[in-house]
Amino acid sequence: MKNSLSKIFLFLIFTFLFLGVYGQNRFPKPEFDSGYEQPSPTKPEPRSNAMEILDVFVLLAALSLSSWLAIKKRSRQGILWLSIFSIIYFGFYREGCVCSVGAIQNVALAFFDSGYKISLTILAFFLLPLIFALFFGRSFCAGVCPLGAIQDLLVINPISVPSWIRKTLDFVPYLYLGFAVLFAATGTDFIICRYDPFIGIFRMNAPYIMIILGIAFLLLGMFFARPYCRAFCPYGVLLNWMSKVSKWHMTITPDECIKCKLCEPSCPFDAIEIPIDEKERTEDTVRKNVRRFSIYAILIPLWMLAGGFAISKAHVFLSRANPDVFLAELMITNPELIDDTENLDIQTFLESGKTMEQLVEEASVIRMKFKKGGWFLGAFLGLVIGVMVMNQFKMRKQDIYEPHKGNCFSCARCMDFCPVEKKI
Amino acid sequence: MLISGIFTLFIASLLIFNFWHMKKNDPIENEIIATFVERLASDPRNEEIMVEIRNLDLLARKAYFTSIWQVNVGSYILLFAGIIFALALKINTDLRRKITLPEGSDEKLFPSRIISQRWLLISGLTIIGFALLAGFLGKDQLKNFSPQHAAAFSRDSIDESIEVIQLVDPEANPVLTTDTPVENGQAEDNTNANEISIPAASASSKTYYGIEDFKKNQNTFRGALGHGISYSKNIPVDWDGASGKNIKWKVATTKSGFNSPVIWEDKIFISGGDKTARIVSCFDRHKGQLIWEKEVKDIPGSPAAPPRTTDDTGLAAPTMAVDGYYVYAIFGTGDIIAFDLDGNRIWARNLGVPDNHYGHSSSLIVWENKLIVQYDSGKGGRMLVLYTETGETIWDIKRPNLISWSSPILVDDKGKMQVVTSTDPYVAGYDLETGNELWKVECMMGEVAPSPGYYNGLIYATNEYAILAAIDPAAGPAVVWENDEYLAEVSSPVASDGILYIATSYGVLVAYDALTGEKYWEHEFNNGFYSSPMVADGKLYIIDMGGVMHIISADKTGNIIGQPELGEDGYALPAFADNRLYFRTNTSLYCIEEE
Amino acid sequence: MAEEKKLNRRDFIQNGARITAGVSIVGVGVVAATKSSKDKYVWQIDPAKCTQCGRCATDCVKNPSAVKCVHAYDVCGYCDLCGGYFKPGMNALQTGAENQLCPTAAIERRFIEEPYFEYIIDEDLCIACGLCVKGCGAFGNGSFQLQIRHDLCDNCNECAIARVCPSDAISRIPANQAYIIKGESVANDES
Amino acid sequence: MSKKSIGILILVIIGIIITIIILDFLGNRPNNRGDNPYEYNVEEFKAVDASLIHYKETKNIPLGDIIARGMDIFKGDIYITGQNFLQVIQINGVKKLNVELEETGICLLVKEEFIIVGLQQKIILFDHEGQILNSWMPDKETTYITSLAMKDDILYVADAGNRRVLRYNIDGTYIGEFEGKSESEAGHGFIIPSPHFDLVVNSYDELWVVNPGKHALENYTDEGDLRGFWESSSMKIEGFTGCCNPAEIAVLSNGSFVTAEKGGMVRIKIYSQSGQLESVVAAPEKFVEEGKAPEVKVDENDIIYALDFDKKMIRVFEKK
Repeated sequence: MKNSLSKIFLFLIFTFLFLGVYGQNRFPKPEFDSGYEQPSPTKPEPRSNAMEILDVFVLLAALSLSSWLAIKKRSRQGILWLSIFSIIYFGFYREGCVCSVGAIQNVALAFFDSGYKISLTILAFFLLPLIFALFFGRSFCAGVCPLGAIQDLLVINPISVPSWIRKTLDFVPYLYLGFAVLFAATGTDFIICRYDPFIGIFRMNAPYIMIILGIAFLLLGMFFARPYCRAFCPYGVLLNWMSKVSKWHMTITPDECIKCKLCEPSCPFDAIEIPIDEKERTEDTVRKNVRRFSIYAILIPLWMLAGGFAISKAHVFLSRANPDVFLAELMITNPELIDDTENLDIQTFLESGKTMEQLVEEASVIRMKFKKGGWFLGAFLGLVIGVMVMNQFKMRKQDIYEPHKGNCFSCARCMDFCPVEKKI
Repeated sequence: MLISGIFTLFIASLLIFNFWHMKKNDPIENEIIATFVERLASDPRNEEIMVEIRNLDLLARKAYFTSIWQVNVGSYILLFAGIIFALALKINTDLRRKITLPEGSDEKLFPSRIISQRWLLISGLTIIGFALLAGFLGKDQLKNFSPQHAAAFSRDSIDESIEVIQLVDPEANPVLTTDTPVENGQAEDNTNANEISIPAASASSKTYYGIEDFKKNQNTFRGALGHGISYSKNIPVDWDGASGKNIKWKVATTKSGFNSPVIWEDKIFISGGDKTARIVSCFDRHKGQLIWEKEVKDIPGSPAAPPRTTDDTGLAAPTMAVDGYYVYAIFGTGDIIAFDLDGNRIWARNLGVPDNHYGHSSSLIVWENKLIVQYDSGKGGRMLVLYTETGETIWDIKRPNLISWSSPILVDDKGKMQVVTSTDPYVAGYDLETGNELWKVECMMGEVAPSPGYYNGLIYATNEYAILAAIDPAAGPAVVWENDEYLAEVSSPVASDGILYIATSYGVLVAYDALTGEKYWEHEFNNGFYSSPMVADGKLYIIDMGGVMHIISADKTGNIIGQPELGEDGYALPAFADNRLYFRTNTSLYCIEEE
Repeated sequence: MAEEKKLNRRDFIQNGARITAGVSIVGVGVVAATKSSKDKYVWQIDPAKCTQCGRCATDCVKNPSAVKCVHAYDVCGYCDLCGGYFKPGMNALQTGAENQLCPTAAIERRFIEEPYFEYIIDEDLCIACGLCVKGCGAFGNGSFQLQIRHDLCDNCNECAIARVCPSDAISRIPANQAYIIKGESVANDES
Repeated sequence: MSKKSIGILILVIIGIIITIIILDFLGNRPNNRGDNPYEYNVEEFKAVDASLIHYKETKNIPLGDIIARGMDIFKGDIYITGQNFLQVIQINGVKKLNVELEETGICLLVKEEFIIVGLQQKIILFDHEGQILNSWMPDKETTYITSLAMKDDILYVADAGNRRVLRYNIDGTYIGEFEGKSESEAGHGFIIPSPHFDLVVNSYDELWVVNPGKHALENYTDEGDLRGFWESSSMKIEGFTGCCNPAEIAVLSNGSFVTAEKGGMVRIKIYSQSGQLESVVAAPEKFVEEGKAPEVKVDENDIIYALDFDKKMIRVFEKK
């Protein structure tokens, strides 16, 4: 990654300067008597812009279809076929890139780096699923996202995990999202793309360590359904927010719930909210919970402050993820490495003509960004923890079976289990 | 199902084996070939070895590309097998599954929520704990970096026995220019070419303006001789940008710049610049009309693409100088240019693109026929004096100091002018006529931006991480007193009526006795100071980074007289004139006059 | 009655939240759109900065790498003794394997006329190790150079070799000028 | 499978995932990466036997900001030309003369009566005060002048752009030119893959021209007939390597050649008139890796001056 990514235009200037200096290399060629004609290097074209637009349209169509299948048609079968299509198109054909999940980083970088230009295709991939989630729930996860789809197909023997594990795991995506944005915004790394477990499978080509990662995730997914989506996916966090307030979310039953309990085991993701046992809602618990709720609500700012303080304190440590910072520190702490001719990074730096002062200066700037970013990240994580803890004591009435609007992937499995027919 | 499962496993293990194999079989890593090559080297005519090598090499290459092919085919088969396996598994489990009534979760809602809450708390606290731990363990090694350190990183090991000879331009041999540059004709296209051929060192018949004229006009950075004192009277103390109170006129500037306006009689000058162009503008001081504006271009040696600068320096940071005949401007590109007061270009040249990671910011100062340019850059210290009529070099010295951002001041030493500069690592005085170093004191370090101050024979120099030193050049030179309580980072010291004022980048303004260093008072403000203070009309004027002008009585009491603001960011110094105050912000030039 | 009111209140809150969410998406979209560009960007190596560290061969997600050696014929001196073709200290100026620098024999040496030879890269065999580029740069005119071939490149969101490139030579450039070929770009820039 | 075994399996897999991510992250840090398996290694050829080195570096004159291209030594003064200037520097570093040029000077030749500067496509004569005496341009647009030499009143100009040596009178009249081609096998003409094409006249009034594409030094008559040559092609210290070496030459008073090479191994060596390596002036370790060939000149006392473009200084080598 490094900082170079953003410096397209500067780079053009550099090229120009370079050619100015080495222009002498463009020297009259030999005059050939044998009629030899000089070939010119071939330049295979990159994928055309029109094809990029096609991708956006396919995404739009798949999203619409998925929403329609989940909400109107109520067809698990349809969603299954759509997800197979998505695996083939977005997965194997497009090789998992461009993808909405990774687009978060491009958007973050575009916000923080004035030199970086985000392409409209990536922006569309970032925004469209969110807009659909706002209206129809997470139809993107249902059958459009190739990462979700490949895991969804391999749900073999899902086990139901205790809710405390689930609730705790719910926090991980926030962490992942927070760090992904911090690293992207500081121009350090695109960790979402780097550790995308399935991209190696879609490309059928990757460092073998990454292929093992992908297989590990798939194996895990046989028992703990959709592990990446539920415990890691940073984009899922955004979709979750949008979906929570979605206008027309899918329902388990086409009509009135008769609380037959049949749908309860149908959801491999434990996303069905079951009615609360009214017996548990004694006046005493309600009072207790209200008290706790308010205490934890008051504690939220404290969480934010503590989080911000802690993470910004850790900025020195975190910023070492940045190659420039790492290199600068490495050379300060281990000056003897200069003589290590095998260390390419250091040797290349020494040959680049850049002075150590410049490197340290740049590294300090990046480090400061981490310090500032650390406050935001910590405050964000603190807020998330605070709200999550507080929400444990939310006393919402729940008397029917319905999907949790945030966590439901709209995969439509539960519908098949519902005995109720739609009234005409 | 079982079959497909085993098959998948088999292919997967084959693939992993192949990966491992490929690592080993790298075509050039083949040791057998290497030994053969060695043998060949000792026996270059041996055909047999050659054939052997060629065969082996061919084999190795074949093996390499086959294994790549195997990986590709293997992954397709694996994928296919995986799909079959998944399908088989799916069908298998689906067949076995019967619709059952749920056994009913044994989880109780509220108790389980308490557990969740506990675990969330634990994970939250763990993260905070880890972060704090990392924070306390992580030592910021970047802070350990020092210039001495940097020396270790320069790869040139210099052989002690080699004598290094530095190039010098002797004053005895003024630099000659021949007629050759006229051939390409760019250098002096719209000049008044009549006076150019006067040799630099010879005196001109022109009478130059002196100190009394400079006191009337704020003609350079920080006023006459750069001492930070204005002799104008009746300066406004109250205005308000939002309501327009006491704003006599306001005019938009074409390009931004951090330089301060300079004044000559009825005219006020500013420069500005960005990547696309650099300009010098002249306004009517009374009405605020633009009189002329010239682009700085067509200068031989000027870089096509300006060097990179930071946003808080830019390409037009140095303040111009005006001597009553001409106005001089220098830019971050190394271009230096002179116009007459009507906007005719007199001369221009490029001093070499400065190697400066923020951008060149040392301001110009002028005395009689000499224009002083402090030109320290990443390549080392340099100072030159140009002949004001033609821009030719009178003297040009390389100095053993590091890059700086401070500006030179002039000091009248018993009728002889001295140039005083503050750089890392020393403060030094130079003979304006010859460039000879008269004295120097090593007391500065770091990135020196504050210019020296002067009062009653004492030179004041300061920089953050160094010290505040009062230097008496006549006594040796000697440091008369020093202090390190408050050090300025950018803002320059100013001394007037026996009081020295220092403004820090973290918002402290402090006054000392100029002769003894005894502290009179200090004020702490919310915003820090990059701009320098100036004393005018018995009051100290200084603008902070938030755009608030602090007006403080320039005496031992330090009473705050007013804190007016324009509501716009500005870092430049104000220019003072009788009854008036001129102020430049990022976008506009203001004239302030009390009704 | 009370029940209905409660329901209305819930609806109201839901609507409010939905509008907030919608506005924030649109907001993010609009701000990002101001920083967007219609052009597609692709990764490319700047030959001026490339130091042939060999990581293009080992770190590309493709195997063999999507980076290939490209011959900028404009710069080539058509030498008999080609620093990019022959091993340092080669035995003889012959095409035998013992003399070739390229580990996969991806360079073809073709006689044109005395004393000139043409060198052609077989990209199917090239693994982007950069040996020939280094050799040509050190002992020749530097007409060999590494370039990312866009028919092979997946154009990853984060280029794996850009991340590890020690000289920061890889950056995104507009797709309509997807190659930086020595010699040629001079002509382009000057025109 | 029981719930318990599934649970264990899950934990194992999670362990694998975390290990992989950490391994991958750490494996890519600059202090943790393996060597380049494809390293281009010429170290063994760079090493020079110390007994061969007969010279030591005695003086350095850093040039600072100016970009020099050509140099000559005359009566103890150093004449340099480059980006828009011609300067004369005394050996103690004091500048004697500075003349601005309209373009970059590439090569120069100093004689008793005048200074000749070669721009890319122009030859200018100055007097020792810096006044222009005469100037002229060769006929072709592709001209690229790289070197000048004089014998009696004839000026030889190396035109790398057209692979030819031009002959002029000192007043600028064109006398003739030659490309080194002939019917015989040796006369293959000058092969100049990059703009390095040097020529000298030695103390026996012989004109020697470098044929860099052949790693050869060739001796020509005034009319351009090849009289003799030697070539030495090897990566080892005895020979020249790469596409265009030796890039710069000079002659000692006894007729031996001082040669400078560019590229992967920058080195300065001395060859006898017949092409035998006599000694080494400076080994590759003294220069920047993959640097430009230093311009070499010799003064009356056989002291060797090298204009090192990469380190931007004039380096003086004297016999040990």
